[in-house]
Amino acid sequence: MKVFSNWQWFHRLGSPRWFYQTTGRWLPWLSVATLLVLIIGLVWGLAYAPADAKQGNSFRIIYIHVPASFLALAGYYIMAIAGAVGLIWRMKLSFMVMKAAAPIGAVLTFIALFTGAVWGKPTWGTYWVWDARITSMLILLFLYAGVMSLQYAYHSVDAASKAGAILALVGTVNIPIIYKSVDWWYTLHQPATIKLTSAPSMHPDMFQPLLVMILGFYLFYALVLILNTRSEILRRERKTGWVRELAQSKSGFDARAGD
Amino acid sequence: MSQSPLLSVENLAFERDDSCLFDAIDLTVNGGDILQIEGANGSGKTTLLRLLTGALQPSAGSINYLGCNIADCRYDYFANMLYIGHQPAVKLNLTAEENLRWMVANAAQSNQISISDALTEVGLAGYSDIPCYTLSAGQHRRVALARLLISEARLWYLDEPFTAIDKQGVQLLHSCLQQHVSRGGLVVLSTHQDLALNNVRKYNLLARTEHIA
Amino acid sequence: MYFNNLEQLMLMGGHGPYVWSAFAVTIAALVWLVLAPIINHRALLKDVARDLQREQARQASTRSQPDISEESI
Amino acid sequence: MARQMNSGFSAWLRRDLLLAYRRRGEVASPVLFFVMVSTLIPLGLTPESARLAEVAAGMIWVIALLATLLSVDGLFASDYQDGSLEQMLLTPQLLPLPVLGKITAHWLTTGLPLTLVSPLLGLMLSLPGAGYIPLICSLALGTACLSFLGAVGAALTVSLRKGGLLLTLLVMPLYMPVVIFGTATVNYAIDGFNWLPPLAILGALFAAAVALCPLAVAGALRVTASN
Repeated sequence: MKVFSNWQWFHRLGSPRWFYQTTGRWLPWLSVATLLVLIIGLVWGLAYAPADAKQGNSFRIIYIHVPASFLALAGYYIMAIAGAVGLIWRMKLSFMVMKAAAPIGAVLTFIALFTGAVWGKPTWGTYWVWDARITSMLILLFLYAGVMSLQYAYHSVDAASKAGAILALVGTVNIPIIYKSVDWWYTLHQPATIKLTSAPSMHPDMFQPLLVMILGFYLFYALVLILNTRSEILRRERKTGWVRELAQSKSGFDARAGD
Repeated sequence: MSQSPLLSVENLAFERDDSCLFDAIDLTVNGGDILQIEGANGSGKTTLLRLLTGALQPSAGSINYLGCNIADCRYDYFANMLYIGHQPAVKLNLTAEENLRWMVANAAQSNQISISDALTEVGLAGYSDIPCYTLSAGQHRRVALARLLISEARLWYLDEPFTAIDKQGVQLLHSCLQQHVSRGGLVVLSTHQDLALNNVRKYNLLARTEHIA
Repeated sequence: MYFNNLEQLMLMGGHGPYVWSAFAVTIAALVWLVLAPIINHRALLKDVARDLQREQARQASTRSQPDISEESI
Repeated sequence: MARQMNSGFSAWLRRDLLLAYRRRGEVASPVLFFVMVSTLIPLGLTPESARLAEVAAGMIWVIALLATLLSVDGLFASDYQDGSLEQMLLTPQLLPLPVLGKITAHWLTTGLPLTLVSPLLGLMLSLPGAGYIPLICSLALGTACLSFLGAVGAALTVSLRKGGLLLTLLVMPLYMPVVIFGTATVNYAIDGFNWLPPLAILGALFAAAVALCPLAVAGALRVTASN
């Protein structure tokens, strides 16, 4: 029986192997840069930035809450775009990127929710407050959960990727509607108190660490997306020749020892 | 006959989750041909048929109807095609007549003979106005076969059409195929039984070879 | 530094527990997000390497009989 | 050509309505669910009509949503089992047309009865008088939106064994804007405001759903063919 592991036509544009090797070279630089930027941002925000007049030091949570919220939302769009590219050009690599992006976005959304809740305690006295942003973040978490659980429910991996991509696209169309309607609903019931995460005209000393943290989170997202995609590539391509050679060289076991 | 064949398959390949079911399949089927697809279970007979109907998209290669890729001439191809799968697509709560009326409207084909004549032809004369849940599986099959008599589609794709029908039904199906082919139609079917028809082209999916029965 | 000494940094005027717990959980989540794929990556490579060893062992033991490839479609 | 174009839509609409007519009893189940769950509210909260009036609009809307969600699960399930879904994929017409027919049939057999029964529930939950007309208008439009959005979830989970729970997870976030504006329409009327703006937004959501959901459903059904 002919083993079909290495015919070339299977790898069309953006072959997973090419992605695996090129990103392999980026990883060391990217991880150093991410670590550096995150540490600078954290130290700057925690220790050196002035405290907020009204909220005191608890406002420092903004340095992780806002970047996490940005990345959670941006992550959903990145996932949906990867799914769309996979659907249109039927490219396996972009389906793998989509599958890798889902859990990252979900964890970032959880971080945004958790830090928002902890931040709510000193400012409003309760952990959970139905603030417009936090409610929209909660719905975003459900959207992520939907895409992830749909992908694990299918037997065939191709059908799972296509279904996940369609749901991600439907979600993308709905996110602006959800955000606007939750805002509208929030202002309907609540006179416009301060929004938790609207960046008031912040003092530059407070605002600069926030920008550094946002940059740090974007670098972090790229790093983790690459890591996740690479391991997804290995899982999907474990039967192909190049993965076997890689496994051999990595494990240092010489194939000919068996003869 | 027009210069390009009624149905031509070029270098067709299909992979499911990185395991390749089959590749490099080339076929040319003209009007008047009956092509029987052979192969062990799991060799992809149903998958090939569903690729031909356009329900599945091939990983490589193309399927052409009268020379144009089926993705481009969607309406003409589908209007001239009839597919009967493993299940007869019969709604149990509807009567046989209602089922057929819906199927014909769905396939948008003008019909040759009326629904009731077709039902009497397939031996369901007295059963046409009672709900299908009272009928047997074989009779459900006959409702699906009645579609063959009604439809004017030139391409027939039949997946194991002989399952669950009795001897008389088998003869009826043979005569249908014979008439259809003599009118210049084309049949691609997958079955394990030997067809009692002459010059049936047999195509073995695994060996990719073809021989005349 | 905004705070005069380390002790004030920890207390943060009473908001310390909230701020530090939020940061601790976030950093833990971020570290897990990085570690999970790395561990997964290594485990996959080891698994593929073990597949290879199993195949070689099987081929070595069945050299006399005809080669039955396990990858029948 | 035009005759063929809408024959896909009308063929499937007529067939599904005929199917629903054959099993008339089943049309009553979402309505029964709607009424029964509504009787839970006073038992759970308070029989006192003043407090019930506050929650009446929101409760009726949420329960109508749940009733639609339960019934949307079976939209494609029976067709998938007996093979007629395969035939739907092979119609010469564009796939969104038969899908549109099926969703319209589903709305006529579930959304419309819920809308017609809702004034009765308004009485039971002591909904203020001003709220009845907006309730009927918002439910009529809203349940249609719910049917279209639910169809997307149903198409994505039709080939899965235990798709029901997953369908809820997929579709609930999409339902939230519809509930917000539906309930706001009724509450605006009760508070004496002009209740047309929220209804207009609900109409806009419905228009978007009619335009986009059949495409998503068609894409999702093609995926089930290859599962």
